[in-house]
Amino acid sequence: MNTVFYISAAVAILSTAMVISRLNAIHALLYMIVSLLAVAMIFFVMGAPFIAALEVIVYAGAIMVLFVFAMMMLNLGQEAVERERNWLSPASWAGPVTLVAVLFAEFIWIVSRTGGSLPGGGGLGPKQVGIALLGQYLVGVELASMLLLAGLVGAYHIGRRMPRTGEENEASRAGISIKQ
Amino acid sequence: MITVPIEHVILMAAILFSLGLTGVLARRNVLFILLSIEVMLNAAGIAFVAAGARWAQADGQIMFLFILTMAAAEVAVGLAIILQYYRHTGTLDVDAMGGGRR
Amino acid sequence: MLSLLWLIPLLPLAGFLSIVLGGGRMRGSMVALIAVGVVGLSAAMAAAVAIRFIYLPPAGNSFTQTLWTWIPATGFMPEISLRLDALSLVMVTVITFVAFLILLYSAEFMGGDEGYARFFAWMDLFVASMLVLVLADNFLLLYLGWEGVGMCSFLLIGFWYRDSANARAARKAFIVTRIGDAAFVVALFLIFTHLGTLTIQEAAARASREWPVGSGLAVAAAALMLAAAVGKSAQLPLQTWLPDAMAGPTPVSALIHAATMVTAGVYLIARANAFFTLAPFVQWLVAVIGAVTLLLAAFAALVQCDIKRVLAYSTMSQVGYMFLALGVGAWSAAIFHFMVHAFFKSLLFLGAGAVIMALHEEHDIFAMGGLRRALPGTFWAFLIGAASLAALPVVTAGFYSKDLILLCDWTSKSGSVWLWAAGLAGAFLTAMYAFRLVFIVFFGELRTKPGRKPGFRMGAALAVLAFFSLSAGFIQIPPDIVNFSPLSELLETSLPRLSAVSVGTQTEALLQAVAGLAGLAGIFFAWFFFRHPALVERLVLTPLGSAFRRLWLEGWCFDRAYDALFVRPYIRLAEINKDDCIDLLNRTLARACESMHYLLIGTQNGRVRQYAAAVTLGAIVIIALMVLL
Amino acid sequence: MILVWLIAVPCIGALLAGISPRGRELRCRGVTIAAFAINLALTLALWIMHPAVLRLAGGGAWFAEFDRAWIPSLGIRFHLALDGLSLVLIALTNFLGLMAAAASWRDITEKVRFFHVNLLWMAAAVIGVFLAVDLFLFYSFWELMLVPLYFLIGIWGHEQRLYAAFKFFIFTQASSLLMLLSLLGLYFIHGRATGVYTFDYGALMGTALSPGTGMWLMLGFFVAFVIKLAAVPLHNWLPDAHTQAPTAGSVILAGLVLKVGAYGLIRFAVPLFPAASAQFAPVAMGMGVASILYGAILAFAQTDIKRLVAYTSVSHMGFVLLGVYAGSTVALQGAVMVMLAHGISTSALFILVGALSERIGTREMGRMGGLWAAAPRMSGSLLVFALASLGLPGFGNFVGEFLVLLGVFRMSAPLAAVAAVSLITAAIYSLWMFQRACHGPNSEGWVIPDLSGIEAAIMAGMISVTVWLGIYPGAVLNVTREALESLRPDITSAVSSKR
Repeated sequence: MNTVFYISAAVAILSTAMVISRLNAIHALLYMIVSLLAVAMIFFVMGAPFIAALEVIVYAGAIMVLFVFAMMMLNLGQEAVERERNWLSPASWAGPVTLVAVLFAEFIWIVSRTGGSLPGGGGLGPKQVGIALLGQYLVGVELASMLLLAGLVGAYHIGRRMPRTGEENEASRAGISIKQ
Repeated sequence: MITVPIEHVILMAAILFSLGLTGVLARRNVLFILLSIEVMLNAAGIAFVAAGARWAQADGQIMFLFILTMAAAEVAVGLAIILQYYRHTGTLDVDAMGGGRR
Repeated sequence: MLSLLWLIPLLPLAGFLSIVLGGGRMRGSMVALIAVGVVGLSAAMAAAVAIRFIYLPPAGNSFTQTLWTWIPATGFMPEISLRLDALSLVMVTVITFVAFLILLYSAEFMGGDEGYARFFAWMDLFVASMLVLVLADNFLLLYLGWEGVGMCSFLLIGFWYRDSANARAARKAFIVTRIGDAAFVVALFLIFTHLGTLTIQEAAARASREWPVGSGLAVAAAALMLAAAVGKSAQLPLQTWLPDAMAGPTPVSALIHAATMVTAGVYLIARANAFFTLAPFVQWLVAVIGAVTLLLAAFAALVQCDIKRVLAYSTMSQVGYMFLALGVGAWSAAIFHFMVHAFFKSLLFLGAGAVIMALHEEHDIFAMGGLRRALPGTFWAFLIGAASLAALPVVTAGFYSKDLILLCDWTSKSGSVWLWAAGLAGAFLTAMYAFRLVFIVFFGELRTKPGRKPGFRMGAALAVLAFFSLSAGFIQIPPDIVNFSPLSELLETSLPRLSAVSVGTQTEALLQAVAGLAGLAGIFFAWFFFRHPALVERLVLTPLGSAFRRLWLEGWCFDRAYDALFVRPYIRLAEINKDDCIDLLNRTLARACESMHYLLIGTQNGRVRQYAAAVTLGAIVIIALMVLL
Repeated sequence: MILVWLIAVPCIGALLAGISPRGRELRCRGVTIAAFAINLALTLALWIMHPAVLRLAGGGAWFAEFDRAWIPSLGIRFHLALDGLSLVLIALTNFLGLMAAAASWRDITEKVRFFHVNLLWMAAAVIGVFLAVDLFLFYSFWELMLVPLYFLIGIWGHEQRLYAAFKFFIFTQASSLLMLLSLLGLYFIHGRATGVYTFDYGALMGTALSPGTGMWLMLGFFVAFVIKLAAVPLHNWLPDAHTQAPTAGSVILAGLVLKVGAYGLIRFAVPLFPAASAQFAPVAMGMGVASILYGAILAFAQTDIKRLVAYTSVSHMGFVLLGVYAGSTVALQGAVMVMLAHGISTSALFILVGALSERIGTREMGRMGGLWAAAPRMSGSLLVFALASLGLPGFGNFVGEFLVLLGVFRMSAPLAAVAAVSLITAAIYSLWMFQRACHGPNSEGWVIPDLSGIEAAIMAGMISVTVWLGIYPGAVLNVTREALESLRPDITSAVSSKR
């Protein structure tokens, strides 16, 4: 079992590294899905099958599809890849990488001081999670639902085409007429 | 179930988190930044679930649920903004955003 | 009768209130009727009280009337209470009587002035305050009257407020006397803290019991009170306000700056005589201040050209005489001179007022002249006043009072021949400047044609005052002439008797003769110089002469010195610090914050990635702190 | 219960004023005036019957009390209590509120409703401050006071109003945070020592503190109160705020806000930390004297007449500081008298100066002059209050200042003597102000209307009160005696033992 964890971890890390270094957004997205599936595997082996399922359904399924839709609407072509190549010069990522390296070193320092290992055993099934969720965390659930509602309304509101002034206005009117 | 030391799980989460952070800081494309944020959220979720598993409590998983909810909302709104932005400016360069302000 | 004492100050106060509240709608004659009427009533009350007091003296020769507890604080309970004894009786009688005459005079003199009602309101308030001052049973109430008269003096000097010079003079008068008042307040603190009471008699009694003669506390208390008296009575070194105070209407100068308020300092020292007796050094200082002031002021009076300024310096000089008397312990002589001075000096001022009115607000004596025939009534009144001021022997009141003071200087145990000599020199100078004024104004050729002549009300006031300027002296005749001295007998029921070395009747007579001769000599010199103006011209043209003339004309240049020493530095300090240097600290702090703000505003550049980097950096720092600490 | 009403009446008034229909300003003003009048009547009724009816059995100097649990878990109670000191200050609050409302009749024409809401809100908070004996409640009212005042200055003020409002806000906010720290410190120390966590004034009074802690906690309170009191060198917010505020705002500031600081010192800073206060007294008194003289000199230096009046407040409040720390009951009584008298006289000066500058359109004294002829009633009132503020006997200010200095003299004669110099400096600035405005030539040819009916009524009321305080201060001293005697810290003994 432990081996599964290490393998999944390696896959997750590698694919995530690919995510952040790809020039083509669709490639990155695919790597991202790989990464999420690997993480779902890790959840599963850690004894959280419910979460693993959600990871696959919601994250890899729904959210990533959202990305795909967005990318389709953006319709990025080859020139976008070229632009990414220009943007991703070593000079531009050297700084962030150093910064993150320092932070990571600090993480390691902290992690090295924690102890204990996972208990093994049967883990926690959906039942326990559900009981806790609708008992102790009921308010949180309500808040989360409100957040989702807000996100829905927000996304709808922001995403719709707004009439603009000047040329943009012209353009948008043209867009509308094309649709018709 | 697995019995690896908890540090390994946390370390893995830390690596993912760092990678995500690197993506946020190094990429100029908003879309990549959004993806990287997802990576970071995911990493945080791993840490939660691992901690929950360590103490055999459901709370870690519930926190992951909340993170998931938040991520969904965030992505929805974030992508809407990106679309709108792109429609207006024709670029996804984050450095061009708000850079005109003083 | 005595229990109606409270009415005496209340009546003028009521007059003040009714004029203030209704004056705008009242006719002038109504205002005058109220204003003069209440003071007249007050004078009548005072007279009635005086008769009752003299013929049926109350127990202990004093009568105290407590109205209410003024300030019921813990351990400090001053009352509003009035005290009538011989001293306050004399003061009250003289004040109400003179005030009545002056108000009567003003009713005509001020006619047609746009501030007619305002004038009478302030005058009535002044009379009320002055009466409170002299009737007060405790120092705090006395202080109330003391400040009240100062305030009225301020208002009346600045009566013709349109001229900034008048406003300036008013301010100066108030502020300079306020310096003395501050000392007075500290004296009150001292007395209450160490004696536990502010009631004058009680405090005096306790002081005499508890403080040894010459003890530090007694000296401090007496010195502080002296400072107060010096301010109010325009003695050195706080005398500078009085000449400028002549900016007020002439009746004001007569009432406030000659007859009553300026003698408040004399009253205070007489009232608090116990403290001065306990501090012989301070008492000696009183005499010295008096002597120096009377000489300096007399010299200054010799060269003034403004008729009212001459009289102002003369007032200073005469109050100096009173101080001289107080300083040698001749309390009742001082009060006697106060009384006589009130009559003749208000007469002189009112006479001067009549002249000024007749000559259309002309103050310069060299523009006057030859008015003897044009204004005969005024001339005689003025002549009588001047004679009394010059202490013309036997017939004038001034002779008797001044002679008594000189005699006391000679005979008192604390007197000295130097003080006497100063007084004598003063007498000579007084006669000289008094008659210089008479000769220049009323003799010679007519220079300006007089207009309005004094009518009945002004004439009556002048006549009555002239009568008293001659006759008031007869209530205190020296023993070597006729042994008749009811005034000092009355006063000695409340003031200590002079401790004198007895000198023979012959010496007394000799001293009188010398004093009389000094006065006559002064008059002669005045006549001589008047007849020989060329001589004066030549004297003035010598370098020394012109220097002294300038010096005296400016009142020994005290003004200039104070200006340079105190006034201008204060104004300068205020100007420098106008924007409050402490605020500079705050403003610097604010500016520092602002520059920080501009520094930080650079980070607010809208670049999301930099924000993220900053967040990361923050996380690094926080975790580093966690790790390290 | 009457105590609750004292706070509730202005609140209800504020509500009614706030919901009065647009364009019906008269009703709004009427409601405000009625609220203040009712409250004033309540207070005066309490004042008149206090000795006979309102003695709380075993309640010390308290006349009335109201005590309910508020946040029990933290030991916070809604505890109001009234003693003589609070009573006279509440009377002052209502009186000045009435005057301020009347004075703004013509002054305020924009956002009338919101203005009156702020006025009443402010009054309610101030009354709450004077009544609260639960320290948390006190702090709540204290903070509540800040907001309406900020609005009053910032919305209806003069040309530099935002600067002034901001400065005022920062000063007072910073100071109240210090107080909050001290308050919490006291709360926890008391709680730890006794196991009872409470904010109750009576309970906290006896807290045993180590000298160092006591001093720091005391300083927290002291700084908060002294900033409100505007003592040198913490006075800088005052001239700006007073100058820029509208007339009613200046009245409230001078009449109430400064008094709140003084009240805090008397009620809290000194009794809660007697030992530290005694130790600190010389410094505080030095600050008092410095304020008196420094304020006076600065007042004289000003050319803006409103700013001049503002600096006189600094000078007068120095007397209060001096009186509170002089350590004798007489001085404390004097301080209270100064508070009341200054509240009346300075407010009146602000109303007059406001009316004057509104008529001629400038506050520069250099452009005034000769106004007596044009406006005798206004000039006469200005004269009265100028004289009152220079400490002329017969006005309340004199009684207060005299008592303060009398008390101080006992402790330190030189200090009292130096403070007495203010008699001269006060005369200088007061007369300067009066004469610049009313005397001299009317060089700019001002023709202005005299006081209107309402203004004349305001002035008549204020003059009679200040004269009444001057010749019969017993009315105040008797009602506050017991309270002040019980509040007096034992500073004298501490100092005299040192000597």
